[in-house]
Amino acid sequence: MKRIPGSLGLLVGAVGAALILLWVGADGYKQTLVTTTATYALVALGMYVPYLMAGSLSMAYGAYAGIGGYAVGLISSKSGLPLILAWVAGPVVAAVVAVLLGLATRRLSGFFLAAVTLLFGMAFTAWLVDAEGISGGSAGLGSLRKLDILGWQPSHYQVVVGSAVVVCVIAFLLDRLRMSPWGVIVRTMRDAPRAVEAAGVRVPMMNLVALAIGAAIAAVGGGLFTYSAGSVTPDTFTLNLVFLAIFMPLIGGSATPWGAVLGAVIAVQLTLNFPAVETSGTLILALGVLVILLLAPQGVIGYASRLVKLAGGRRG
Amino acid sequence: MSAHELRLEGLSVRYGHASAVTGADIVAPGGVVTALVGPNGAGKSSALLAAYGSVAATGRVFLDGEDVSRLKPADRARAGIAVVPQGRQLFPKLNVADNLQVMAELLRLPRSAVQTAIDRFPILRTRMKSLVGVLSGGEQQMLVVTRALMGSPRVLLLDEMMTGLAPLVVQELLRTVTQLAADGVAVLMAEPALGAVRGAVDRGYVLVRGEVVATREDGGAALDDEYRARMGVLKTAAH
Amino acid sequence: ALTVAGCGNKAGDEKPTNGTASGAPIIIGLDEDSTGSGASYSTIAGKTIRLAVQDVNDKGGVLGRPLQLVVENDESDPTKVPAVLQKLAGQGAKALFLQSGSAAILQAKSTLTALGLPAIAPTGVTATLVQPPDNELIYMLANTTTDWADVYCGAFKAANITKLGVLTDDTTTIAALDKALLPALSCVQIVATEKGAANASDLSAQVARLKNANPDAVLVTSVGGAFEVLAQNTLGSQMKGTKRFSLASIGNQPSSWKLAAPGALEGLIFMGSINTANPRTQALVTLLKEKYGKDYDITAYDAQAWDSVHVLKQAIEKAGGVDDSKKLNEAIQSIKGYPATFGQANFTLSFGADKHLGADGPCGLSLIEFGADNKPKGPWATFQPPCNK
Amino acid sequence: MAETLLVGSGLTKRYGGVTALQDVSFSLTAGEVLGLVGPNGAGKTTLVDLISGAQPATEGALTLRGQRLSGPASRRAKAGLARTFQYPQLALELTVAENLLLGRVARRHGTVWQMIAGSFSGALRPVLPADTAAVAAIAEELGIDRLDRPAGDLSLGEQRLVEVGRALGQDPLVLLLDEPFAGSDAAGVTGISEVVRTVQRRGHAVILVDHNVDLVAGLVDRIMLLDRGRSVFDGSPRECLDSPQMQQVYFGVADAPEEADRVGS
Amino acid sequence: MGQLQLWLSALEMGCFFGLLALAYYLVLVGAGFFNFAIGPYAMIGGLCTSYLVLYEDMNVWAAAAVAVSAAAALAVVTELAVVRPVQRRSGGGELPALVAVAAVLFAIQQLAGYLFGYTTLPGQHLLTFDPVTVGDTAIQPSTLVLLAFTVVAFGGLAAWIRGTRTGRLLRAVGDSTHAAQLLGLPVNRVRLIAFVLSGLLAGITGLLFAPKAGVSSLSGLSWALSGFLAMVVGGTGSVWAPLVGGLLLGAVEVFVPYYFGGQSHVYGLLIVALLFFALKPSGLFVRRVRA
Ligand SMILES: Nc1ncnc2c1ncn2[C@@H]1O[C@H](COP(=O)(O)OP(=O)(O)OP(=O)(O)O)[C@@H](O)[C@H]1O
Ligand SMILES: Nc1ncnc2c1ncn2[C@@H]1O[C@H](COP(=O)(O)OP(=O)(O)OP(=O)(O)O)[C@@H](O)[C@H]1O
Ligand SMILES: [Mg+2]
Ligand SMILES: [Mg+2]
Repeated sequence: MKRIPGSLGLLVGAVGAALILLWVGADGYKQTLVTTTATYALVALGMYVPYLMAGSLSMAYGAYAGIGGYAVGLISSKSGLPLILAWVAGPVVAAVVAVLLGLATRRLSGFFLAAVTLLFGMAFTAWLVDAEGISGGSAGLGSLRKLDILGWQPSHYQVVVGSAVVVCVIAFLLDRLRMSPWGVIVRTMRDAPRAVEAAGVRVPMMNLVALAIGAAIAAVGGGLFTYSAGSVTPDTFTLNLVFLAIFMPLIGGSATPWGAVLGAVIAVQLTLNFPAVETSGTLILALGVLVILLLAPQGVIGYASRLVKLAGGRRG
Repeated sequence: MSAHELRLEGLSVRYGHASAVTGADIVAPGGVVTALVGPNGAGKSSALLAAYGSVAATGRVFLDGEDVSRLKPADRARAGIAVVPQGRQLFPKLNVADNLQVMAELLRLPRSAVQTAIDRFPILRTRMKSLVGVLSGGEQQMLVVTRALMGSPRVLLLDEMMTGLAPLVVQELLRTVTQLAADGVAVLMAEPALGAVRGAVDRGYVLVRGEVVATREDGGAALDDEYRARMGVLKTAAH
Repeated sequence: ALTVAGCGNKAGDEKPTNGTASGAPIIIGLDEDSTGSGASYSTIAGKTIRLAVQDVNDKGGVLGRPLQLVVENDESDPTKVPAVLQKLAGQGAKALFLQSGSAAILQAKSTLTALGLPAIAPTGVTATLVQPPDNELIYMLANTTTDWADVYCGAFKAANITKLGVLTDDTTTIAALDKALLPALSCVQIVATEKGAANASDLSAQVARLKNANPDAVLVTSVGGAFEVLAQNTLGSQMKGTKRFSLASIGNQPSSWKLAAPGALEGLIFMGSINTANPRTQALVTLLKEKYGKDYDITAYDAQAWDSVHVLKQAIEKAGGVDDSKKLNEAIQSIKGYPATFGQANFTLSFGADKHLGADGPCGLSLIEFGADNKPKGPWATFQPPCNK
Repeated sequence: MAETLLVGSGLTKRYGGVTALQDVSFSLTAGEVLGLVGPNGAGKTTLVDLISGAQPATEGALTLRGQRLSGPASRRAKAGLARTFQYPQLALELTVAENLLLGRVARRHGTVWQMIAGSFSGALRPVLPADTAAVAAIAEELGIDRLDRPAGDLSLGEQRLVEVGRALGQDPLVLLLDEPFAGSDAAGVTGISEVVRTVQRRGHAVILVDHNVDLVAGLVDRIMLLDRGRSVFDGSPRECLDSPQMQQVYFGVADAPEEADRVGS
Repeated sequence: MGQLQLWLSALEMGCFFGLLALAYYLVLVGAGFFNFAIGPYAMIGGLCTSYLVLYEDMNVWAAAAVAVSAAAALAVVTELAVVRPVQRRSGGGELPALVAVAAVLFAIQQLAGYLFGYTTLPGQHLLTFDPVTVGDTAIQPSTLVLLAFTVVAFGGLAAWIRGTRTGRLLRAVGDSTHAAQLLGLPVNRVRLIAFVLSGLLAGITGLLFAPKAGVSSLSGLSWALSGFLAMVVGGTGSVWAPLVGGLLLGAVEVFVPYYFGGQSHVYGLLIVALLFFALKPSGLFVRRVRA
C-alpha cells in the first residue's frame, strides 16, 4: 500500500479537530476558545518554517499578525472590496515586510534577525498609533463587516469550524513541505549552511522565502482573530504572543507542524481554561513548558510516538 | 623503563538502543604497537573513547593491572591515558597556545609543557597565536597529536591519528610512536585500513560490528591480510 | 524565608459572601488583570469592587438578591479578552466590570456588542473607550479629557502660562488621551511634545529638548508608574523652577510617591479627583481604613470602583432584574444625578443614550499640589475648577 | 581534443599576513581527473574553496566552459561545480537519505523563483519517486546502508561517505573532492574510486585532494603539487611521483619548512 | 546643563546595558547560548532588595546581600534544574534550552510579582553621599556607584577570562562542549561557575540601576531585551564587546531622541540597528574561523 505523505498527521489532526468541535457545540465561550486557539496555532505555524526548520528566529510575528488583522479592518472599513480579499492582501503585505526585514539582516546569523525584528515589532506598534489616518490610531478599527463569500454568509459557528479547517489544512501542507526536497534544503540550512550553499542554493535567499511564508501564515491568523473578535488595535498582538508562539511548537513537539497546533491547544487551555482561575496564566504556562521540556523533550507528539513505537516494539 | 599495559575486559558500548561494541576483550601491552582495525562503523572509536572514559560503557578497564573503570576521563588522563580522538576535537576559537594550555592544566603540567610540546611541529610554533579554527586540516591534526603527547602517557589511544597528514609527517609520527612503544608505552591505534601504518604495527585485533573477530600477534602485514580476508568473507557471505 | 505580609496585592482577595441577601444571586463578571502589566493599578480597583459588593450584600443585596462576582484574569493581553468575556458570560454574568489594561478594554468593546452585555470600566479615562465603534454598551465614570482641558486652561490662565511643553509616554492609552486633550488646550501654545518609552530608564534627552523649547510649564501625560516618576525626577533636577502639571495617575498611585527622589514632586500639580470635603468620600475613607488599616491612602480608583458597583446596583433595581440585558442597558442610561463618591461634594454622575461618560461637569476634578514630602499637600491655591451647581 | 572545462589563472589568496595560495593556474579538460597533493597547509583546501566559491579569491580568475565563474558558491554550484568538505558538513538531525537528497535537489531550487515554486510544489507534491530512486542508487554505489538513520548517529567514516554521495548527487561537471579517502575502509575506498570513475565516464572532471598518493596516482590523469601556496609541479602521476620536487617537499627527509617567507607582517 | 547631562545619561545607560550584556556574555562563552533569564536575575536583585528594605525593614546591605544571593541562586537553579537536564534530554540542541530559559524568564517574573507585588518599588541606595557637581550638572551617587562597578566588573572579568585557568576553561567549554566533554574537562563545574557569575553580576547590576527609575516585576523582560541587543551589537569576540555594545546602545537611546525628537526613539533604534548591521554584519567584535 502506498501511503500519502502527511496523511497520518492529517488524520489525527482532523479527528482531533472534529472532537474539539463536538466538545464545543453551541457554547459561545468554547467557540471563542477555538478561534483563539486557531489564531495562536497559525502564528505558531507561521513561526515553524523559518524558526524550527531553517533556524532563523524572527520576533516580528506580532507585527505580521497585526498586518493580517489590519488588512481585515481596513478592507472592511475603508473599501468596498469583498472582505475575503483581506486574507490575500494581509499575507502578501506581511510576506513583503518579512522579506524587507530579512534582506536587511540577510548576511547575519539568527540572533541579529531576532534583534532587528524585535525592534521592528516595537516600531510597528508605534507607527500604528501615529498613523491615525490609516490605522485609526490607538482606538484601532472595529465594527467590521460580516464575511460574504459570493453570497454565502457564514454563521459564527461556521467561522469557528472554518478556522479549525484552515489550521488543519495549513498544518498538513507544512508537514508535506517539511518532508519535501524543499523542506530538506531548508532544514539542512540550519546545521550545514555551507553544504547547502555548495549544493547550489543561496542560503540567504532561501531564508527570505522561509520568512515570507511564515509571515504570510501568521497574517492569516491575525486576520482570523480580528474578524472573530470584531476589532483590532495597535496593542492587540503583543510581544507576549510572540513568546507564546515560541513555546507552542516545543510543547506540542517540534518534529512536525502538528506539534505547533497541539501546542496552541495546550497553551490556550493552560492560560485561559485552567481550573485555577484568577491565577497567572503566564506562570502556569511557563511552568507547563518547563515540565514538558524536562519530562518529554520531544514534546507531546514526540512522547506519544515514542510510546506507540515502544508498544509496537513489544508486540513485534 | 617498565612496560605499561591497557586491558579492556568485556567492554560494551550502547547508544540508545544501538549497540556499538559488544563484550570486547582487548589488551594493549607496552613495548609494542597494537592496532584495532575494522570497517567504518565497526565501533573502534567507541571502544577507544570507552577506554578513556568519555563514552559510557560497561565492562572493565585496567591500567597496569589497576581497575580504572570508575575513574572519570580527567582522572584517567592524569593516570596516564592519552587520547588522540578522531575528528577535530579542538577548540576552534581558542588559539594554538590556549588549546595546549587547557590540556596542560587538565594534566597539571607546568607552564613550560606547552613550549616543549609545540616543538614537535615547528609549523605550529609559527601559528601559536592563530585561532585554531583557521588552520588547515592537517595542521589541526598535528595539534591534536601534540596535545595527546604532552604529558608522559602510559597508554596512547590513537584514533585514526594519521588522517589528513602528509606522508612526511606520517613517517615522523610513526617513528615517534614506535619509539614511545619501545620505551614501554602501551599504544593502541584504531584504523579502518592499515595502509601506511602497517609497518609500524606489531599485533592487533579485527573488530567487526562491535565484536572482536580475530587477533593476530604476528605483525601488521599478517593482521592486514587477516582483516582483508575477513572483510572478503563477510562480503560473500552477505550475498 | 520571605513573607508576603504588607504586600498590597494580596489584600482583599477574598470572595464576597452573600451577606444578608437571600434569593438567587445576580452574577456580575469582573475582567481583571491581576498578574499582567496592568496589575499594579487594576488590582486596587478590583479589591474595592469586591468590598463594595460585600457591602451591598451585607445591606440586603439588590432587589433582595445578593450580587455574586465571577472573576477572570486577562493579563492585559488583548488576544485573551474575547475568550475571557465569553467565559464570564458563560458563567452567567449579566453585566461586566472591565478592570484591565486599556488595550484589553479597547479590544473588549466589539465582543461586548456581540454578547449584548452592558459593562462599566470603573477607572477608564480614555475617551475612545466610550466612542464609536462598538460603544453602545460600555460606560465610564470619571471626567474625561475634554473637561480636563477646560480645567487646565483655567489654571494656565491663572498662572500666566502661555507656552507649554508636553512630556508623554508611548502607550496607546496615552496616545488616545493626548489626541483628545492636546488639541483642546488651545489656550496655550504647545512649544514641544516629547515622547519616551513607558518602560524608559532615562528621559534626559526628552527633558533636554523640552528645556531647549523654553516653556513656561511642563505637562506630563502618562499612565503613571515608573515613567511618571522618572519624568518628574528628571524634570525636577534639570528644569528646576519650571511649573509642572500632570494627569490623574500620579495622584492615584501612593506607591509611586515613594519612588520619587526626595522633594522631586514638590510643586507638581495633578488632576485629582479625591476631595475629602465630599461626605461620601469621607464615609468610604472610614470604611477603607477600617478594612485595611489607618495608613491606607484612598485613591480615585477606590472611589470609582465603589461607585461603579452602586451605579450598576441602581440600574438593576430600575430594570427590575437582570434578565433583559437591553432593559438593563437602558436602565444604566436612565441614571441621572447619582451623587459620586469622588469629586467635590455636589459632583454627580448621569448617563444617557449619547452620554456613556458619567461625569457631570468639571466638579469631579480638583487640582492638587504636591508638598515637599512627595505627598499631596492639598488643593492648589492659584486655581480650582469652578463648581457652581 | 577534449573540451576544456575549468581554467584557473593566477589564483591567489591572502589572509591578513598569511598567503595561503600564490598565483596558481591550472586547466582541466572534460573527462580528466586532476590530483592535488602537497604538504599540510600547502593550500589545497584553499584552492578548492576558491574554485567552489566558499572563499573569494584575492586575485585571479576562473572560467568554466569558457564562461567566467564568479559569485557565491551557490551560483557556481548551479554552473556545475560540486564539492565535499574536508570535515563533513552534514545536517546531523536529518536522515542519511535526506542528506543525500540535498545534493540531488538543491540545484532544482536554485533561483528565488524556483525556491518559491518549490515551496508550493513541495506542499502539494512532496516526494518525487525519481529523487528517491536516485538517492538509493547513490547509496548503493557508495555502499551506504540504512538510509533512515539520523546522520548524527553515523561514525565519522560513514559521514564522509555521505558527504561524497551528496556531492555526486549534484551530477557535477567538475567534482571537487577534499580528502575523501581519509578514514575510509576498503569498501569506502572502492566506492569513492567508483564515483570518480563514474564522473569521468560521463565526460566530466574531478579534482581529487588526498594524502594517500598511491590511491591518487592510480585514479588521476595528472597531478599538481602544491607547496606553500605555489604550484611546484604539474604532470602525469608517474612523472610527478619521480620528480625531485615531490621527493623534496612531500616524501623527502623531514626538515623544518621555511615559514618565515610565508608569514609576513 | 547642556550636553554634559546627556553624555552622563548615555554613559549610565551604556554601563547598565553593558553589564547586562556582560552577564549574557559569560553564559554565552561558557555554555554557548543566550540566557534570557538574565533580565529577571537583575530584576530580582533590585526588586528583592527594595522589598526587604521597605517592607521588612532590613538594612540595605543585608537586603542587597540576600537579593544578590537570590539572583545567583536563581541562576544556579536555571542551570541545574532546567538547562542542564533539558540539554541532556534533548541531545544538546540549542532550541529547547532557549525556550526553557524563556519559560524561566516568565516564571521568575510572575513569581516575583506574587512575592513582591506588581507595583514598581523605588530602588535602594547602597551608598549615600552628596551628589558630585560638575559645572551645573549633578552626578548622583547611584550613577557613580554604577560607573565604578562597571569598571571593576569589566576589568576583573576580562583579567579572569583571559588570564586564569578557569577563564580559559570557560572559553574552551563554550567553544566546543563536545570536545571538552571528550577530553574530560570539568564541563559541569565550569558552566555552573559561568551561571553563578552571571547571576551575581546581573543581580548587582539590577540593584545598582534600580534607583534610577525604580524596579517592578515586569522590568525583567525589558531588561533582558536591552541586554540582548547590547550583546548582539557588541559581538562576542572580546570581553569588552558587551561594554562597547552597551555604550553604543546607551548613546543611541539618549542622542537619537535628543536630535530627532522624543517620538523617534523606537524608529531611531530600528534604523540605527539596520544601518549598523548593514555595515558591521557580525557585531563589532567577532572571531571568525573556518567552518
Ligand atoms: N582564515 C585563515 N586565516 C589565516 N590563515 C589561514 C586561514 N585559512 C587558511 N589559512 C592558512 O592557509 C594555509 C593553507 O591552508 P589549506 O587549508 O589550504 O591547506 P591544505 O593544503 O588543505 O592543508 P591540509 O592538507 O593540512 O588540509 C594554512 O597554513 C592555513 O593555516
Ligand atoms: N552518537 C551516536 N549515536 C548513535 N549511534 C552512534 C553514535 N556514534 C556512533 N554510533 C554508531 O555506533 C557504531 C560505531 O561507531 P564508531 O564511531 O565507534 O565506529 P568506528 O569504528 O570508529 O568507525 P569509523 O571508522 O567510521 O570511525 C556505528 O554504527 C555508529 O553508527
Ligand atoms: Mg572512528
Ligand atoms: Mg586541506
